[in-house]
Amino acid sequence: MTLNKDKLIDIYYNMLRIRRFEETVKKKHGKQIIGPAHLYIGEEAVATGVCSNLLREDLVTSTHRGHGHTLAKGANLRKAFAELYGKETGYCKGRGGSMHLAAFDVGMLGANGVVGGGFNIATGAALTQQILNKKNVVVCFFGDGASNRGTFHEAVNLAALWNLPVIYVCENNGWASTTNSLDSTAVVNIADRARGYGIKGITVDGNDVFAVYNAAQKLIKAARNGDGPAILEAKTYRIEGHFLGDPQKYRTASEVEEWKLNNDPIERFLKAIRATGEVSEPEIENVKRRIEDELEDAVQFAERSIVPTPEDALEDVYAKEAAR
Amino acid sequence: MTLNKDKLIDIYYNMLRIRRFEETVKKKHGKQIIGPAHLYIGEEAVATGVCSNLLREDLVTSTHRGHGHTLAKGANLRKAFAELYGKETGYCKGRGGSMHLAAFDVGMLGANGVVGGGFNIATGAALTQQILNKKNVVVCFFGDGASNRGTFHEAVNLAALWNLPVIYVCENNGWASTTNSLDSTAVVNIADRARGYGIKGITVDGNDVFAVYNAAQKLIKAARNGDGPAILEAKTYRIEGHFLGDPQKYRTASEVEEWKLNNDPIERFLKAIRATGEVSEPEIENVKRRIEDELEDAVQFAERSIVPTPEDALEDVYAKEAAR
Amino acid sequence: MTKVLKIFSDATLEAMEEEMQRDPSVFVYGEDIIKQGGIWGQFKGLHNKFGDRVRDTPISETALVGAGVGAALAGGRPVVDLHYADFIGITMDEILNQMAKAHYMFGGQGKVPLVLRAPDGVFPHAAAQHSQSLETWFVSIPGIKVVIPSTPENGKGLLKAAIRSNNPVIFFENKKLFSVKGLVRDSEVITPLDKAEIVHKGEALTIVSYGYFLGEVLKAVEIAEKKHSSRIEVIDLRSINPIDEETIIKSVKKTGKLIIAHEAIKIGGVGSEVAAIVAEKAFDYIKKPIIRVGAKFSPLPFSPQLEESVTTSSKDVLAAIEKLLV
Amino acid sequence: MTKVLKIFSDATLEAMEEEMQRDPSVFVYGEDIIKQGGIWGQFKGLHNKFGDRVRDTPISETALVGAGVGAALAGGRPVVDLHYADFIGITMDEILNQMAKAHYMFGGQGKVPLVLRAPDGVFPHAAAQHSQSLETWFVSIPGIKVVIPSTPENGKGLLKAAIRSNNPVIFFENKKLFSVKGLVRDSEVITPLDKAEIVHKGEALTIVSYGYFLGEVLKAVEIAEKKHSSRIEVIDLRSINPIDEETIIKSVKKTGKLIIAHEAIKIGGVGSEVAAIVAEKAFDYIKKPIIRVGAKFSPLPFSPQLEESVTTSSKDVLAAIEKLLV
Ligand SMILES: Cc1ncc(C[n+]2csc(CCOP(=O)(O)OP(=O)(O)O)c2C)c(N)n1
Ligand SMILES: Cc1ncc(C[n+]2csc(CCOP(=O)(O)OP(=O)(O)O)c2C)c(N)n1
Ligand SMILES: [Mg+2]
Ligand SMILES: [Mg+2]
Repeated sequence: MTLNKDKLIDIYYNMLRIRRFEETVKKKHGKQIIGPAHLYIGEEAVATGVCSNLLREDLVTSTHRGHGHTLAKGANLRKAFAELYGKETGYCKGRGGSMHLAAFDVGMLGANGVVGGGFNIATGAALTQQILNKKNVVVCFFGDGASNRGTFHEAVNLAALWNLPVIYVCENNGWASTTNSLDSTAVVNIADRARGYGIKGITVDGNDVFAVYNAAQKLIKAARNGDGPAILEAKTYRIEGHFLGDPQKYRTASEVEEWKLNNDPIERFLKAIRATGEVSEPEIENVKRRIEDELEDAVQFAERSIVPTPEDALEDVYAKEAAR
Repeated sequence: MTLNKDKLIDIYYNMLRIRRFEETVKKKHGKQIIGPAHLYIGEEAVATGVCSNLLREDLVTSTHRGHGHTLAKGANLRKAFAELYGKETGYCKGRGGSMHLAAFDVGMLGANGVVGGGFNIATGAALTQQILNKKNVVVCFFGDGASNRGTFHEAVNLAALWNLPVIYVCENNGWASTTNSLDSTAVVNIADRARGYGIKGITVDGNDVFAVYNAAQKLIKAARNGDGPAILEAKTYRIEGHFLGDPQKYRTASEVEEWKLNNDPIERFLKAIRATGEVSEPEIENVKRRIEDELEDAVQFAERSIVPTPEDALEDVYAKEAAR
Repeated sequence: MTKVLKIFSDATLEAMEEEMQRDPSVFVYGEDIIKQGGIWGQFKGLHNKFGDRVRDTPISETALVGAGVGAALAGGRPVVDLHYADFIGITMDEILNQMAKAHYMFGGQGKVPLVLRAPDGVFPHAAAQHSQSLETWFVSIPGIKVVIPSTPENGKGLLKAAIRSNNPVIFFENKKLFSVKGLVRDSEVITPLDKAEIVHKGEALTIVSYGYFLGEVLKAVEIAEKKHSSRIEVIDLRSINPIDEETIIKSVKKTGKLIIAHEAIKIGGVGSEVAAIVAEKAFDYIKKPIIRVGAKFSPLPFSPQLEESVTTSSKDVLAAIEKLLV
Repeated sequence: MTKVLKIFSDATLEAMEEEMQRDPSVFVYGEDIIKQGGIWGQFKGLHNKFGDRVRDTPISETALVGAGVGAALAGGRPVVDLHYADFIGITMDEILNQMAKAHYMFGGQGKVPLVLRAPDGVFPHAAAQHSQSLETWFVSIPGIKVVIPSTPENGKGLLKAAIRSNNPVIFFENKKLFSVKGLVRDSEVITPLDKAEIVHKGEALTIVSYGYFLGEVLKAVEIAEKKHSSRIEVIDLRSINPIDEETIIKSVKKTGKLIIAHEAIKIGGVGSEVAAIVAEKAFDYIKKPIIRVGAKFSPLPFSPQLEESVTTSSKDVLAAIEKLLV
């Protein structure tokens, strides 16, 4: 690991910010926050490790489990919270909610309620970069379950064929809702599917943020240099239920405990940086405090924001036509 | 090649029967036969090599280029011709025509106007074999172009996961309509995609009927024994245009000539069996005569058959409901 | 005839069990149906009873429907669970070009006895991609039958009839219906696939509806009948492909007034087809404009305040009744 | 204003060229559009002029439409050719859940200026999977615009307007239309995306139609007008999402009689929506049953004799006129 201190602090900040965001969502859920919510707890190293390599102009597409991607890409916490609260001040003016969170101001092109819905969108976004001669890279996050959608195949083939600057990042968290990855996917390492498209496929420990960071760095750099797409698979684990309220009959409590206790990506990161002493304890504490302040501010912002006006419900069904 | 004489004659009969059928279609097209017709000339070794390993109860799904598969599976020439003529005596009572030719009496579950439409149908047919404890195998023919449909991915993954008795046979004829295989498919050997599903993938010379036969035999046997699906890719070439009437602006005449003169699957077969003397010239001549007789009879049958009654057009929109 | 109170989810589970018991060629697969017995418990315990004939699948909707067609053509009787009907678009080509046409294109050589269970309708606060009623697309597709149960009893009866049918049947079951209670006959229940039912007799006005929304209609009718002391006829379509024209026309010839009400978006909805049928075939009997009630023309927003303003309910039905009963 | 005689295919090619010239963010891709310039020559020479902005694609329809959405969200203006609209079902989820909703779900953050060119209608003797008119599915989808040209001129004008629109537009162009000739204005042609056009003025009766089938309607009208010496008003919808209610209602208020005619299947067709609008909003002006003309409820058979019996034509329009003009 050859990251400088600022980068390390940044990574810690991003991982913990996601974790604390999700914990807050969990606390508020069923009360101020309603509707389906899929939490990212335990998977923070993936979004963080990948997005730490992206520029603001770079783009990402997300999944139904989109909070982590949104924050890692640098989204504003106020607007993110307000959206989950269904408020007019939210990123989507309360039209989207958790499953359709998007933050175009930082290049996050949207969570998606359709599993596998992001493959083609990311591919198209990369196509626009190519057509318009831009240097931006697109990252497409997807789950192990999503890897079995036909959209995966069509998108990756097209991107490979046209050499598009897009990295498909598989968050293989072992489960797709109640279904184990091995019961739905006829291959152990999803990144191995890259061979069917003549592109690179790399599988890494997704709870080791350094491993994710390094692999992503290599692939993103290559894509930016015109070397085309790749698949990066990060093996991780979903600590919470599939959605808030999931009875989780499909797995044992001990399976979850094992990951929680011995493989928490944030704890692993802390252990690693503490071992080298690169970041001091006060600096760590400082990050925590910053996040708590940011959170409290955001929650308050969301709570005192106004709800959308029912009469405006049909606004934005169509975009305004400019005289062009 | 360890095939006995009967089998060799059988193979010759099947390849030539397809060839002569197609030549007849070409002759009649625009006159007695109308509508889109995609000919199989030059690819006879694929359907023949594969179907020679199938039992009557085994099933196949086909493509828009379905005459060859239909005949190789043993379809009745009269009913096949009558269908292309749009007659009531045709396999589909004139409802289907070339693109929807089907011969359920010999397990041919239908040509398909939707490219890639057969993947899932074949997979489902194989599922029924497994659920009902039958020993039949299903073969799914598909083109290089079709290999880029999402249906390919979903079907093969499902078949691999459930260990279904289905062989996906790719007829890689280098072209999908006007588009070269290498301009649409991000991998050179489509069978290599098998790795993404943990199953076997074999690429063979599709104009060498022995190579096709042997590879198919192995895979079909394995599938019948419960060893699951596989992909067999046969590299071949489409001698005729994509459809009858194709201006063929996308390829050179010399490319076609080269294949026609030096790589005709029927000529190659004849050369091989003549070299060993296994089949005598009179036996070869006998096959030719049988086919000409069969053809003439079938054409006459088609020509004197009646056209469907317009009043019956809505028949078969729904199947009759039996009291069950 | 005894009747027992059951929730819709359990009634359809009985249908599955009875038909799987009766016919070994019936089997079912879908996403996440084993471990939690389906999102609404509609497959609870089925895997224990029937083992491999009940399967979890990958997230591969085109494969689920397409393989269903192949399985049916090869002699099976698959029941395919779509998880959410919101994603039925993924499978539209399989439905339109394979499932609906195979029997016809092949001149009757094969048949496609496939049932597609498709939970639809608003899932509160789940926003635009999980709250849709798309049944109108299927009115215009020849070769399929499309039913929409409204009660536990006809849910069971329609599902059993669908499984026994020799034709492909789409079974749209509203997400909010699974927990609805109703009396279900204890003996065999088979509900015909192509018949509407008059669920409430009347003379003043005809309301055509179907599915979960029928409950909203009946609520409005109760209030209106009291207020106007007149009787309103309510027809439960049950099938939208085919639509039972005879029952509708007979009713409007009697009442002379028509409302069609559904949870789906009003524009281009099933109500349009019903209105058009009546405007064509019973025009001379109609005394007032035909009113359609349905959701506004918008994707469903997340925020509850917006959600309520876009969706429709008994209030809108009542307003329509008021217009016609003045 | 000079006008030049052109075939539809060439007129739309001009639209492509002009818009690609005008705006470097416009690009186009589809199956087999480079080498033969598209099935009907509608992309002839475009690759030579614009190079990499004109691309052949794999046979991957979901990717084509889905990538179009992503390309548009990222600032591009893609025109996606669907090859045959018969396969639009493959892309229905991309259309419904991404293309139509992205702008709304994200609270207006992104827009989707995507044009989907979708050649539809009967392709003679190509049978059930290559001869469909599926436009009715798109009437009920909020967030998209859907236009259907009927002449070379409005083909060009609607395509240009579609490319300039900030909303996703589906452009259904009938396969038989590509070779149809018509006069096209020599100067800039822009046709509004949401306006119907009265193409023939009259008082005796209103006929609403659109697309290639408008030609069949005009044929019937010519015969009927001579015979009955009365004038028939013909409205070309041009857009089916939204439907220009105002123009229709104004016309039927004048004529009191309405026929809706299209090549698509009658049941559940666009005609149903138009009939329902009129039965709701102009009921008191209508003097006779509203008649819909469309294809029979069947997949298209291959055999020419059957094909003719299932499809509809000017003869059916004429029969409907006869019913209303007696
Ligand atoms: C096309 C589609 N099918 C099914 C669903 C229902 N569903 C939502 S999330 C999910 C599991 C997704 O698993 P995975 O891709 O591994 O992502 P994870 O939840 O593990 O992050 C399913 C089946 C859906 N939303 N979309
Ligand atoms: C889903 C779909 N997309 C496009 C088409 C149009 N089309 C018909 S055949 C064909 C090429 C198919 O190529 P391939 O699969 O290689 O088969 P081949 O014609 O070479 O036998 C295309 C694009 C179609 N019929 N279906
Ligand atoms: Mg997962
Ligand atoms: Mg090919």
